[in-house]
Amino acid sequence: MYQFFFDLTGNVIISTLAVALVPLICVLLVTLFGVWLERKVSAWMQDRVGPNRIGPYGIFQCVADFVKMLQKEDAVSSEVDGVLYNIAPVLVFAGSFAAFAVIPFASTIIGSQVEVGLFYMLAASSFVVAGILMGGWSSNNKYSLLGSMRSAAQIISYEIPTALVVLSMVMLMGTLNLTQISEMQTGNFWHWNIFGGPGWALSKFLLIPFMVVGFIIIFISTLAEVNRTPFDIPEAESELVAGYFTEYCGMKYGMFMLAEYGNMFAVSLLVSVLFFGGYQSPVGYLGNVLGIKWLVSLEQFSWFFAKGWFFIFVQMWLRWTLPRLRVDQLMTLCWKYLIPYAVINLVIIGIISLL
Amino acid sequence: MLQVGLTHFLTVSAILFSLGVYGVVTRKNAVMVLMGIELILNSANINFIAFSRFGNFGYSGQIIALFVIILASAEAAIALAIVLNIYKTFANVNVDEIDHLKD
Amino acid sequence: MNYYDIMFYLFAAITLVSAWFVVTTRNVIYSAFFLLFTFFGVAGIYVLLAADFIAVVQIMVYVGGILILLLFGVMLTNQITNVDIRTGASNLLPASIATGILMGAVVSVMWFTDWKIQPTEAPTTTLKILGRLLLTDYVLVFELLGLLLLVALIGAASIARREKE
Amino acid sequence: MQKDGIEFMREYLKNTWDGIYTVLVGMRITFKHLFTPAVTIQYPEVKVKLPDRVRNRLYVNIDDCIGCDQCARACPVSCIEIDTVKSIPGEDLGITSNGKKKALWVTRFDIDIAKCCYCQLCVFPCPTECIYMTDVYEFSEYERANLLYKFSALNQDEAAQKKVNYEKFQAEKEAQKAAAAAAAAKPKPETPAQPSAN
Repeated sequence: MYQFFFDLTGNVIISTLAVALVPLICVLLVTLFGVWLERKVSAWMQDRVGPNRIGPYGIFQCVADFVKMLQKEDAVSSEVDGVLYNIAPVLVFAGSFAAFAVIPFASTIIGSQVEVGLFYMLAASSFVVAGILMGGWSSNNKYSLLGSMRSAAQIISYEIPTALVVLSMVMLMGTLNLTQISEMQTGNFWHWNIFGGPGWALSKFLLIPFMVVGFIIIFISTLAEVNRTPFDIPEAESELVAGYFTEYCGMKYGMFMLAEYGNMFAVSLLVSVLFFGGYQSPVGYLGNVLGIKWLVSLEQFSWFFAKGWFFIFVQMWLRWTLPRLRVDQLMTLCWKYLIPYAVINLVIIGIISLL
Repeated sequence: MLQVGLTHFLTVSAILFSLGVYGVVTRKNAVMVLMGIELILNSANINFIAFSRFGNFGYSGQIIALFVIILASAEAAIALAIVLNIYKTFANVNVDEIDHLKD
Repeated sequence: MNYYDIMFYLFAAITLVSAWFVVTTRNVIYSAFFLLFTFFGVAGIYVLLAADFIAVVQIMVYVGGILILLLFGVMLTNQITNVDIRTGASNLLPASIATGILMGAVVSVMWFTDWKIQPTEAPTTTLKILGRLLLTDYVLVFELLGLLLLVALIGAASIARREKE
Repeated sequence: MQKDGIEFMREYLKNTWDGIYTVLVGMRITFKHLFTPAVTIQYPEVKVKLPDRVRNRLYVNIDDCIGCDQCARACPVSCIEIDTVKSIPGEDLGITSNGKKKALWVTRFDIDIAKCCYCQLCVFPCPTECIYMTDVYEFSEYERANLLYKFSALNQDEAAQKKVNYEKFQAEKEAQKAAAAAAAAKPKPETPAQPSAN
């Protein structure tokens, strides 16, 4: 995509900015639509109607929310630590946005084709942790500080099962490049990794149960990494007001929201790249049949978005199904259940991939 | 001289090293001393990688840098555990006040 | 000056300025957060040295691990809620003279030595090369470091653990 | 008590299975509710039918009001204020719907509905049943002054006019009285003298 813009404009800076704009717009749209969907899904699951005032089905509620957030007064407590308080939301948003640089939205739409893509995505999330700690500490509010400490402890704990599952997938695929991982799962949906990957060898059928286990582990641990219910103790409303962003309002709060939904979308896309073929269509492309090249990219883009939205929907679905975990239950789940299963899964997948 | 070459990377590393030493020497708080040590380790890493890039030694420099990072993480974990223990015993972590071995 | 040089000066500036603040500000928390930018700048320098894997490891381990550990260390060893966490510095003048001399010596060595530069073609990725090296030439060190990490984990946990009443 | 390995493993696997299974059960239940129609009522469009005898906004049928002030006296929060002016004999104020003759001009009948506590105590003493509670419950306002309801049929000028009329009438009456008194007083000293004179 960079090459395309470079050919178009011939300027390094303009084409870099253009490439960076695509994920930025994606994150903004995802946040806008995600806030609306969150409210709608929660309403439907509680037999309510949800926002329905603005536009059909209240779809423009998100625009109204956004406008409201933009024009809100930026009330800052006099006791906050000025510099860090202002940097923190930017850092959190930058961390979640940086992950989008390597996500392939289609075979041609990708910010950067780095070879260490998968690893880079895990690394980018560490900026989020630092930003959360910064925001929690600089707010000078004990609820914020508690929330940020909980959040940091939770994120770095759950990074381990995530990394173990990613490791097992990398071992199987032999690459960290997200585009290559997606390309390997091309064809129909039984080539997806959750169904054992391409080919019809014996190992494909042996892999399926362990792939499912891996998928469940990574889904749970990424859910915890983005602080969603049932793992939302960092921002538990009933205990900590709003956790690390209690003291924030206006657009700074909006940055935290953007980062949260951006993270949700990023981990959904990560899961779909690893297990559900990334941007690959489950049935084949209309563009290939008709011989129109750009239609393939468009289809891939839509399939990828559909998969991402499906996982976001599952996250919301879980939110309204499960109550919040206690801190000890959270750590028990991570260290006593997910990590042992992930290690065993890693070993077994390693053995199978040797076959 | 503005064309970036090996010397520039080495200079950055040298300045970083000196800053790290300065931090280790002047700071009283044990955690701050640790931060100085991290700076020194980073500057060493820049050197390793710069030589591996500009010299013809293959990629051993990067491997050593990787090992240094691993060692740094182990060192940080142990050192912070010790600092925590010191804090429990002395109720402060100023390195110049913790100067007795017993009692 | 091409883009490579501009990026180098940018990252070098980020690294050195934030490192300067790390060692001079009196607030421990500020130091820790400036350390974040130092690590980020160093990672950028690694990228410019065509060490993509090391750069990502740098961010993952330093920012995601060590920095968070340091912050937890700061927050657990200071009563942050009611006492301001400033810290004293000692021997400022002798230290600055000594490190100034040290810096002058080291920088002049770096600057005036006639390095034998044989730049090779920068690879697109060092991933495969590093992986191969780790499991062939350096496999013993690799295994030992794994063991060392395990020992460090257990040791840190047992040192920091509260004694049973 | 130390559990042995097999038992521990069994419990561990059972916990795992329970965890996954119960989550799936919960997810099935919430998924069913995803398609359950909403039970909430869309308030501005659809309204719940109010029961009879609801107590909401007060209304005064000023045509029937005789200005007896009983409602104002019954009000526990003093939200009703009534001023009246007596009519002068020539004026016909009409009669109320239940046949009572009105004798007072009601120059002011203000209800501060912001103060009203909806107790309905003002309704019972009214002899003509002209004050009652309606079922209107949506009467929020942007200005607090708009919640002061003025029911008097007379505007300020008319009320002032009535007052002036009454005062004039009163003054006339006073004058008449004074004249009559004067007329009566004038012969008075003579009265005892008259018989004596006569």
